[in-house]
Amino acid sequence: MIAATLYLLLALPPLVWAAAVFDRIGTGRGALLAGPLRNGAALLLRPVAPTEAPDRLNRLLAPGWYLALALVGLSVVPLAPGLVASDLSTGLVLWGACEALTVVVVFLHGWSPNAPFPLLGAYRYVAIALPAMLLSMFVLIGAALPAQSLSVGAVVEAQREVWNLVRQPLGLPLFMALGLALTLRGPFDYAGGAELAGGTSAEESGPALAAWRLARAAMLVAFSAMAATAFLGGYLGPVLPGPLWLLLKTLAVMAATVAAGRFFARMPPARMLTLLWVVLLPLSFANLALVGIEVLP
Amino acid sequence: MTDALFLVLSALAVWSGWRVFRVDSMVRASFQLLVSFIAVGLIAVLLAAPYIGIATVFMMAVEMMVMALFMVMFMMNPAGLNPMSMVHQHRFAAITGGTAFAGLVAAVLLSDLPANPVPPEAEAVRDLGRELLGPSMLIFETAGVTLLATMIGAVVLSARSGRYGESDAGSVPPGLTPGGAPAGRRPAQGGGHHDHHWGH
Amino acid sequence: MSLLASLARGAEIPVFAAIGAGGLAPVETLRRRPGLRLVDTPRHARVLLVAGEVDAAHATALERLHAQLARPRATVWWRAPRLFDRGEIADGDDPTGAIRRAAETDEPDQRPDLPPHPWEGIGPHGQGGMGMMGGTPYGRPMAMTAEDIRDGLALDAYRARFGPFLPMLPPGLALDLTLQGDVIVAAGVAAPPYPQGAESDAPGPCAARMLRLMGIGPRAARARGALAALPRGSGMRRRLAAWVDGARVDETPRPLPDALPGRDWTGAALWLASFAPSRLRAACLKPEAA
Amino acid sequence: MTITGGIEMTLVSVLIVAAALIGIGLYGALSQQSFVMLMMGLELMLNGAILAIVGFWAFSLGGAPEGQLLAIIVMAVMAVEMAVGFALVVAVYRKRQADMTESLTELRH
Repeated sequence: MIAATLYLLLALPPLVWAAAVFDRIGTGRGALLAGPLRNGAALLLRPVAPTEAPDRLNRLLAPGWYLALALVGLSVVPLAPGLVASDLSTGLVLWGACEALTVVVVFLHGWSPNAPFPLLGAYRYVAIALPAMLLSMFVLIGAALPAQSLSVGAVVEAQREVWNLVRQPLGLPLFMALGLALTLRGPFDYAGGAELAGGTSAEESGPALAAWRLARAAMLVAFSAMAATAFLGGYLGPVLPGPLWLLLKTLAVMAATVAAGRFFARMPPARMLTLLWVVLLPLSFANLALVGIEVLP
Repeated sequence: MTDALFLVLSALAVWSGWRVFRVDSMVRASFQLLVSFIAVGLIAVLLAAPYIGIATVFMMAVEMMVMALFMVMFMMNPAGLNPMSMVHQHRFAAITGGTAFAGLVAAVLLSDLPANPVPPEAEAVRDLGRELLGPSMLIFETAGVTLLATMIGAVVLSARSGRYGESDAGSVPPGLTPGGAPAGRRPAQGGGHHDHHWGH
Repeated sequence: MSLLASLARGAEIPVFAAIGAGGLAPVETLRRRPGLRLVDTPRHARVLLVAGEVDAAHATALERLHAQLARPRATVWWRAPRLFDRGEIADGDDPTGAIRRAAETDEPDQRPDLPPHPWEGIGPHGQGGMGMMGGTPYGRPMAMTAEDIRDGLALDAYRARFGPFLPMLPPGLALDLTLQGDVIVAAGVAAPPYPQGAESDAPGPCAARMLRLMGIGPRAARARGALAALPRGSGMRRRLAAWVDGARVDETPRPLPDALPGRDWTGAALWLASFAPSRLRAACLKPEAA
Repeated sequence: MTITGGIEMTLVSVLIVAAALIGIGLYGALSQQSFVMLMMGLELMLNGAILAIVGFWAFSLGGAPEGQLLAIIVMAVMAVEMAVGFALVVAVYRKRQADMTESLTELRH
């Protein structure tokens, strides 16, 4: 347990950096590898701009909570058979709780500066992220069904013969929608975006902004590790050791999520809400029903 | 270790529960309540009920998020600029709450509580699952149907289209007393705002 | 600390562009320039780039914008006459050098650091209203319930002026908006957009501006897919499709006070971006001429 | 004696915490004027109820799963309470622009 925590804490900084590098690929700016570090350092040297009558405590803590939720979510991912940081029989539910609390934290981040654009972003985000979270719950139950367990370790072991990606092909794409929402990017970035001048972080500057971006990247890592575990067999794989497989799969999901965030356009929120409730949620029901029929004895 | 954690978490649960009614911003109030729920959920995890505990955190995070939105919607004190107290029958409420607490504590201390703890080898989550989809399936399904009925009822109740046409359409609202002056907004006063200035 | 400082030396300079007359197309050329990053909010910026002429009527707004950059901050006037006596002047096609030089400097506040409206302190609760409602604490009217045009739930409305340098609105356009949530219930034009050169009416830049609001870059394949993100049969979708196909759009929008109410914030920003800047300016000027 | 000063996680201590939550919740439900705050009081009482149920399950039922089932039912009740409560608040607000308890002394149309 302690060993797994240590490995995770060691692996997280390079993975966060990798996430920032992925975000930079294709923007035509050069300095792929060093750019994120330099920009981060420059942000750290800038001051935090005050706003009028903010909720100081929550404004200060929101990035920290976001990061903490990413860490807790990451902690249920098994690195190898029996090597889990938090070995719970209900790991999937804990991940679900992290998702739900992320919505709360993003709302607090937008609410606490006491300014119009952050508040609009916070509101929009909650309206979109709650149904997206609902979606992920059905998808994760689908992943748990073949394992007959809510433990993430059991979900991996149940994929020894065939990955969940093959068994339930709808699962990963639907789960990616949640990943985009959790990590505030692309089509699901209703907390931010150019049309709100940065949304919840429109008033942030300096270290607070750097911390928020760091936490966002860490959440991308946590989500990718979870998606790789629930649908791509986690640490399972031939020849290479388990943790390395997990790392490779995590990087692949990270790249796919970043690419999806670049490729799909953000809809006006009302249209996205319709899409979520009318198309994506029924799809997740269908996914669950198919999995249920499949695992019938 | 467990005892220390329990002490900290219960203190947090009670303190944040108390703060719910003491902070001036309703968003803070609803997230204080969330903190209280999270603390209770973690106590449940300590009590060997991991599913209930974490599910409480999960459910309450969503519920309090919705609560916070409603709070902001119906908040009479935007941004906390006006000092106001939205409390009535304060003394009666305090005495009743205190009495309830004292009575419950007395009941706890005076009664002979059965001691039959969960055996350490019990698989709480597996047992719960078998119970839910086995002997108690009817109860579980009934809860599901109730929730569905609630969803439909809530949408019907809160939608604009009411029983006698649009629920907010220009007609004069009914009086608060029979034959009394219409309640709510009066167009003659030149603008929709709250008519009631209770408080204190 | 010195490690951090030496690392930060190679960082991109975050620039917030306050676009004036004729500044839209030149700023577009800066978007992919290495060493610079155009940001969406002055809070994220190190340098304020005033691109194109800003008329004196917006001088106060510009000074407030200047104050929103955290210190150290600097100003660069690019193809723009100075409105206040700070910062560097850059002429020619490339302000990068001036921005780099400016990023080494710091400017004090241009406006006195006072609240725009002091606390009034009138009445029993200090805000000057009746009872606990009403009044104008800190010079802003207390939020009051107002009609809602979407589903009739009459909750508190938010009134404010948006613009003239907001990145999601056409540069120069200042709107007096009443918002219910993110839905616009009333709109007035406080200042029309600045005139821009003919090159900013070209299909390419117009499509790019609109796609940026939708969070994606202007590659053709993505742009095709982006059409599906807009409501079917809407004018926005039709105009974006025309731009993506390389056709010009010469529609003139309806007057803004009629067209904006009922749209949510995103829809309004996209709708405004779906007209060529010159046509939008014409629509904003027409009521004044009449 | 431990670092907690002798307080241990027993059924009695869990139930006392639950009683405190129920007492505070009752105080809130009775004293708040705003409907939304009133519902917060009810939620806090149900929070105490969940804690008491889980405590009883852990210490006196010998692991019988029905105790956990009851906690889940209470959670469902909370969800129902909040959904119906907010729907009623919205309905009343549409009708009378009222979101405080005093403005609803009568339920007649």
